[in-house]
Parts: sequence; structure tokens; C-alpha cells
Amino acid sequence: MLKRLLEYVGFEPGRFQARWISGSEGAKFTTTIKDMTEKIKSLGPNKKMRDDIV
Amino acid sequence: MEARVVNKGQLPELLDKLAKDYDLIAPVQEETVVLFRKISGAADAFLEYTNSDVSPKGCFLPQNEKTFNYTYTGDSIEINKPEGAQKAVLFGARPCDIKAITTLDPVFEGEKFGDEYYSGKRENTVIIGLSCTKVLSTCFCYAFEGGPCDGTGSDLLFTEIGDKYYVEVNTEKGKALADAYSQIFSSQGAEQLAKDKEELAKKLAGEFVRKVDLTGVKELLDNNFELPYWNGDDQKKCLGCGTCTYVCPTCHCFDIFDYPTGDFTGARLRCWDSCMYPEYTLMAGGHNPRPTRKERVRNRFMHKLKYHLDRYNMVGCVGCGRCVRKCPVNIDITKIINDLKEVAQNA
Amino acid sequence: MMDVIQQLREQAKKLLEEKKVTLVIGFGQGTELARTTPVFIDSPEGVSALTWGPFCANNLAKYLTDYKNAEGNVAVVVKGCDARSVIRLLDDNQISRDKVVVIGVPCPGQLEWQKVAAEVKPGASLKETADNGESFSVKTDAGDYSFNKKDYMLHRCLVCENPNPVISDITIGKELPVKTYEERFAEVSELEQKSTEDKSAYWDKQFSRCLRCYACRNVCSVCTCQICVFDQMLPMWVSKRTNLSENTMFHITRAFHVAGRCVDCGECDRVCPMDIPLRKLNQKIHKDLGDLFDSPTPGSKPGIPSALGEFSPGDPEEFM
Amino acid sequence: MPNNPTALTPYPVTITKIVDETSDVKTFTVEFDDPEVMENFGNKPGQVCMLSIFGEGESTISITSAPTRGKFLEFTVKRVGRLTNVMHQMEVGQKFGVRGPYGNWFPYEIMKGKDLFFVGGGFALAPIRSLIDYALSDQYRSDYGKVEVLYGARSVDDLCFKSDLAERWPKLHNTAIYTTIDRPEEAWKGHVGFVPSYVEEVAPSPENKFAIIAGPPIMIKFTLPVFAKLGFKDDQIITTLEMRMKCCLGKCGRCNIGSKFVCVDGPVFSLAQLKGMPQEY
Repeated sequence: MLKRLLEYVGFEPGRFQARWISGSEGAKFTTTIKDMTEKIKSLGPNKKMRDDIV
Repeated sequence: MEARVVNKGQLPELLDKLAKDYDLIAPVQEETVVLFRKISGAADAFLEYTNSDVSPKGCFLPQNEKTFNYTYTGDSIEINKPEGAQKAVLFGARPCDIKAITTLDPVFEGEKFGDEYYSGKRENTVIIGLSCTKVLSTCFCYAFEGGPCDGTGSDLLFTEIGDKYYVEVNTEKGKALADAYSQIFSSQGAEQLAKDKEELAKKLAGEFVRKVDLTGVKELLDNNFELPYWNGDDQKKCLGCGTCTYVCPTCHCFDIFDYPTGDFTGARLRCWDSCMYPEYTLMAGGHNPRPTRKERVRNRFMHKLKYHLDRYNMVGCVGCGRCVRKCPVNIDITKIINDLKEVAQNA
Repeated sequence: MMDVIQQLREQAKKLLEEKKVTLVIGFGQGTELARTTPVFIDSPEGVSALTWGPFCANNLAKYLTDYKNAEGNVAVVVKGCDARSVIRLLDDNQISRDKVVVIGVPCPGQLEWQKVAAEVKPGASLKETADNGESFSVKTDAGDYSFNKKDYMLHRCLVCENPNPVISDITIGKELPVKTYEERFAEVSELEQKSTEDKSAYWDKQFSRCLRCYACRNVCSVCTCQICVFDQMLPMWVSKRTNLSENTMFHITRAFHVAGRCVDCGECDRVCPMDIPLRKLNQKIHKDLGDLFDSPTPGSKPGIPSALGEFSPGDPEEFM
Repeated sequence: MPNNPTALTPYPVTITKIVDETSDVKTFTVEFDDPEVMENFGNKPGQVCMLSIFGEGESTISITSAPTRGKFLEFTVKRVGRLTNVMHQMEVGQKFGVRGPYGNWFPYEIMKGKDLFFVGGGFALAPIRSLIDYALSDQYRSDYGKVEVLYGARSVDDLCFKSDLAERWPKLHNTAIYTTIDRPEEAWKGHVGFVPSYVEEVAPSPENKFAIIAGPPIMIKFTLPVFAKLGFKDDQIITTLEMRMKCCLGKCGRCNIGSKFVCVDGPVFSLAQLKGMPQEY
């Protein structure tokens, strides 16, 4: 739901991801993080909600 | 008083020039909302409005303002203030909003303390007013000695008459600006237009539908803090949002807090705050002098109708009608004034 | 609608006289012809202040939580959409059923007061209103007007699901057929189709106007937290700065916080002084709730759990 | 006149001493990095300052020290919120910001030639301590008559300014110090009981005397009638108020009681003034 909402207000698909990983699923954790890092790198710097002080 | 004439057709040229020479702040339309923003030319301006949704007070008291940047490491402090105010022109503000700025002046010029941020912008800004051409059902500026064509507080006041603007020069600052653009500000035909403006003012003065009479209200409030009236429907229906205070042209409350940008750096900011919020008066120890909506609603209206008068000899309301229009539950200051007047008469 | 007003006053009077309630929350004539204002009536003599018509936009169920600890019972006048709030508040255990008397009034739609005010002679006073199916007639002392529903109604009324109160102890007036003027999620679908950049630009423009007056939050009938996360000072999650970043944060959080509980009454959208289309955020959530969990509009039936507050093994699991 | 009349900008100060008064109250002694600022500061007893803890914001704290005690300022701070929490973690040598002084001061000119009877409860001895020390200073001691301080706290652990109460003040000429705690405790040989009843016991005569009261609202509420019973007039009773403040310049709006701003018209008010103001504090 949140993912859909974020994409709806203009975040790129994939910028926000949620995964359920158990403590015993080491391999899944590694691949997820790898995928996520690659995805984020390919998206480039975030443009939404950049902090300007005033 | 001196007067000039500007052809309506030349207004875009004037605005474009002003935008080039100054920071030009003028009404713009976004969706259905009219608000004041810095514009880059005549094309952005929207002048066919009756009253903007947000007042131009933000020109002088921005909703967010940085008072300084700091670098703090525990044993060293460095403070950098932002640059001073830029030369600016506020174009197209309505007479009620300009009058509202004159009610803010004594607050920020202060009895003991001034305010460099406010005064800096105030001194560097030329205010060009724009007379109203219509009166809304929520307008009641006449009740506070204002009027749809009243020039109080403005440096120049434009009044639209036919295909021309009649321009009253109210201050030296205004005169200097008019002289600087003398190819646009002519003086031909000003006399006739002066008469036309009188007519227009008279006509508009007859169009107010709200009867607002402050007789006896101040005296009543002077002598009665605990009026049963404040237990009434207004405090029950108030939602405690800050709409009335944020759209109000005379509300000036603010909060000051730090915004860290790194481990050792940050900015101190001053942002609008609203007396309708519960945490507005909440002290760190947990005590809140105005704990419920009743006290907060009372405080807001007492401030408008009594406290501001006591301190600065000016009513804290100019009759722009924004809070009347925008309140989600139709709490209406004119009704409160009239109700209080009735209470005073029956007392 | 004079007969509805008459019956409303009679019923309210009876409730107060028989001491079944100590307070009736209803609509009273506002200070503008086309506006009503909430009235709080505690004596049988006061019932003449009650009114009804196409200018009763407020959701009075909002006030029920103010009186949840009051000694007496409270009666509240609700439209179809407001009744959903009542159900939601009951299901959330915010109010107890035996302390509330619901006076339901089938609703023919509500007009946008600013649009009406722009047409009516300023200062005119209202005499009578009537529902003519596709339009409302509004009689004033300065002449009669007709407003067709399609052009003058609040947007939320154009896609109304429940003209008839879904919960009611006393129903006043005849049941009305469901009538919609456009596809419920038409606007949301249209926006969904746009590119990420366009969506982002659209919302940036909307959110940058926000004054953070919190009217949308405070008017919300299901915003029932004692201390809102946005008011909290220890820690301060969101500061008082009104820049795009914090405004976006506020609006996403607000919308998501009522996800699954928002009854789609559209009050947030109506009260926004800056005309930010807040309901488009909430509707997106409604649409997704329907698509993913087959969940009806919260509050439209008693006892349906919040889709996000309950787990069922059949739930879609995109994140596993 | 304050030396930075327009600015919201604080001056850097360095902490030179920290005294743990109780488990949650500390007194910070600070000196301005620029000695000239201190020269022109001109703080008077009863005035307040805005303390800047960078990253947390500002807070209004009364000056605990009298200007007669030296070229430093003392602030007694109870740990209650965000800012004070951070402050309590600071050490000697660290810096923070101070602007001020703000507000009015105790009417020490009018008080000349009179006896002074101070009543303090808990940590609220802090704001009146500046006047006690002012009146007890070598420079001005002859201007005032007898100086009496009646001070109460919940327990021995909650007593602030212990060295002042037990050593410094009693040794000075023509003073009387009365200390009480709310409930009996082992090893406490002093008076036990609430402040209002102790005032009644001590029974100061109203003649040629000012009573200066500071404490929690509940203590003030029950102490005022005692003074009335003893024959004190409303203008003989002086107190100091507290409100949430942001600018301390009379602009940010929140500290008003009726038309008065506590930050510029207060914090010091006589009971006579308070009676003419709305009961909203």
C-alpha cells in the first residue's frame, strides 16, 4: 500500500522496497541487498523531498 | 496629494520592468487559489481577483525565515546571518492587506526591541496597492475605517477606472518609483480620474452586506474576561486548526527553533505558529496556561478585539473576511463582534 | 426540505425532553446564505436552530469523540457519508454505542458553498431549498435560484456511495437511490497513468502550497490520536517549516495513517484553504484497498475490520 | 538598554562552573567570550535571558546571579525538556549562546529602606536569588533592612542552593533563613511542613516589608492567603511568572496574559497587578 502511495505521489518505482527476510535466510538477504543497491544506483540520486532549509 | 495615470495597456510593460529591477511580488493563481509569489514578469501575475486566499504579509514575515546559520562544536560557536533584504516591490495588494501591514509595524518596530528581519524588508519594499473593484459578501473593511479604495499604508495606490489606472502617490518612496518609470506614469487626465475614483469608492461603500459595529465591544471585554459567551458554540465547534491564523493578514505569531543540517551545523529558523495549536503555550514542565479550545478561541478573539488595541491602539482585524471564508466550521468574527455587542447592551 | 427540517426539530425536541440525550449536534444556519455551521443544542427550546438542506457539508461525527466521556448521551445528525464515520468510530472503540443516538438523514448531495455564493446576490437570506432530482432550487428573499447538481455539488457527492445513512437510530426523510455522476476512481486512474516525473511534478505543485494549518487533520473524523505525531515535540518528527520536503512528508503520513480507516467523507479536501486535492491521496488508498484486499469503503458496513489492521492468509504478499 | 536591541542573535558564552543542586537541577556559571558584552549587559535582578543550545533551540531562563556578584551570569536549570536535557550533559569549558537581558526586574528602587521577606519553593528560588544577593551585596546592603528567606522543598535532596542557605547567607548581617522540607526525613533536624503553614508560623509582620514569592503554582495559591491574613497589602507582595516564550521581544505572541506580554511587561508582577489581569497563567 505504502509503495503504491509513494509511487502515486511521484517516487520512482523501486525506490522504496519492503522484503520479509527471516534471520535464517542469509542468502536471500544478500541477494535482496545486492538487487536493491543496483536498482538504486540505476535510479540515480533521489529527486523527491530534497531538503532545502527554508 | 500627487496623482498619476497609467494606461492599462502599459501595465505588462511596467510589471516586466519592475521584475527586472526589483524582486517583484504579485498575486498569482494556482488552481483556484490566489496567493503572492515572486514573479518574473507580467505573464505570471493574476490581477482579476477580489481577495487573495493568503495575504501578502509573508513579504515581510515569511512563513519560513532563516535568522542565521550556526556552526557549533561544543567549544566553538560561529554564527552567520543571511544577507540583508533585497530591493522589492509588492504589487497588487488589496487595501485591507496593506492596512494589515500597518498593524504589524508597531509589533515588529517594537516598544523596546526592533526586528531587523522585518524592518529590513519593510524598508526595502515599495508597496503598490490595488483598489478593489468588487465587494465580497464576507468583506467588512469599512468597520475598521478602511475601504475598498483606501490608500492607508501604501506607497502607490492603483485604482482601475475604465482602461486606465488612477495612481495615488502616497509617499516619497512611491513618488521615487513613479518618477523612475516616468514614461509609464503620466499625469494627464488625473483630475477627471480622481473624481471617478471618488464615485467608485462611494459606490463600493454601499455594497457591503455585513453589518459590523464595534460599539461597546472593547469596553465589555475590558471589564469581563470570564464571559459566559466564551463557553458557547464557537469553542465547541472549533476544530483547533490553524487556518484562521495562517490566512489572517494581522496574525504575527511565530516559533523559533533550530534545524540541524549536520553534526555541527544548522540553522535557526523562524516559522509561523498558531495560537490555536495546543502546544503553542505548553511549557516544558507540562503546564499549559491555555489548556482547552475555550481559552484558545477566547485568546484569539480577545487579541484581535482588545489586546492589540490596548498595546498598539489599533484593532487587530482589518475586515478582509478570510477567516470567515476559510473556517471549516464557519466561526465568524463578525458574528462574534455582533454577539458581544448584544451582550454589552444587555448587561 | 421543510418537512425534513420540521421532523428533525421534533425528533430532537423529543430526545431532549425525554432526557434520552443531553446534547444534539446538528446543522444550523451559518453566517453566509450557502453555509451551515455546527450547532450544539442542550435544551428543547433550542431545536429551532436546527436546519437541513444542500449546505450541510460538515461531518458532525467528528465531534462525537469530544463527548465520549461526557455524562449524558449525545445525538448527532448525519448524512450517509458521515454515518460511515460513526461506524468507524464504533469499530475503533472510540465511542460507545449506547451513548450515541444517530439521527440519519438521507442526503441528496451537498453544494459547494463558494460556487453558490458566487451566483447569489450578496446579503440575501435563505428562505427555502428543495431537491429536484438533478438540481436544487434555492429560494431567497432576493429571488430564486436553481443549481444543477453536476456543476455545483462537492466532488465527493458526484461519486456518492451511501446517500442513505448506513447506521441510524432515527431516520428522517425518504431513502434515496444511489446516483453517481462519474466513475468513482476516474481522477485517480487518470493520475496513475501519468509518468513518474509528471506525477511528481503534479504533487510537488500541490504540496508546495500547503500552509500546514492542519485543518485536514483536525477535521478528520477518524484522526483520533490524543497527541498527533506532527504535534509531538519529543522527538520532533516534523518541524514547523513549510517546505516541499516537510509538506510532502506530512501529506503522505497523514493519508497513510488513516489508510483502512478513512471513510472517504471528503472533509479534508473540502476544508483545505489552499485547495490541495487531498482526497486524491485518500482515494488512491481506497482504490488499492479494493484492488488488493477486495475491501469495501471503511465504515460502509458495521463490523468490517480495517483491511490493514487484519491479516488473512489470502492477502497478497508482494514483499515476501 | 540591552546591547543587542534588534537581534535574535545570541552571544557566545563559556561555562566556567557547574554546580549540581539536586538530581535534576544544575547551576551553570558562564562568562561571555567578549568581555565587552558583559560590560554593557546591565542585567538587573529578576530579568531573564534566552539561552541558545545550538541544535535544540532556545529557552527562557532567569538569571540567578545578582549583577553585584561579578562579571558572570548564573543560570539554574531544571532538566524538564529537550533543551535542558542537552544542557545537563554539558561540561565546564563548553559554550552556548545567550541573548538578553529581557523583561522587567524586581522594583528594588521602591524596596529601598524596607525589610525583604523572600519565599521560595523548590527550584523556584532561582529567580529571586538574584534579588537576595543584590540586597545582600556590600554595595547595597545598607539600602535594605532585614533580609529573610523562607525556603521549602519536597525533601532534603530537592533543596537547591544548599551552600547559600546553610553558609553564605546566614553569616551575613541582619538575615534570617528558614528552611523546611515537606515530609520528615532521617538526619534532617530542621523544620518539616509545607511552605504556607511555615509562613504562618514565622508570621512576618507586614510593616515596612515586601514579600517576594516564587514557587510552583500550588504553593503560591496557598501562600497568598497567608500573607493576606498577616496583613500584607497586594502591592507589598511581588511574584514572578513563567510562560512559554520564543522571542522574548514581545513579538511571537504566546506569553500574553491579557494585553501584557510576560517577556517584556513581566516576569515580575505585584499581586495588585495580577489581580487586574486575566487568570490565565
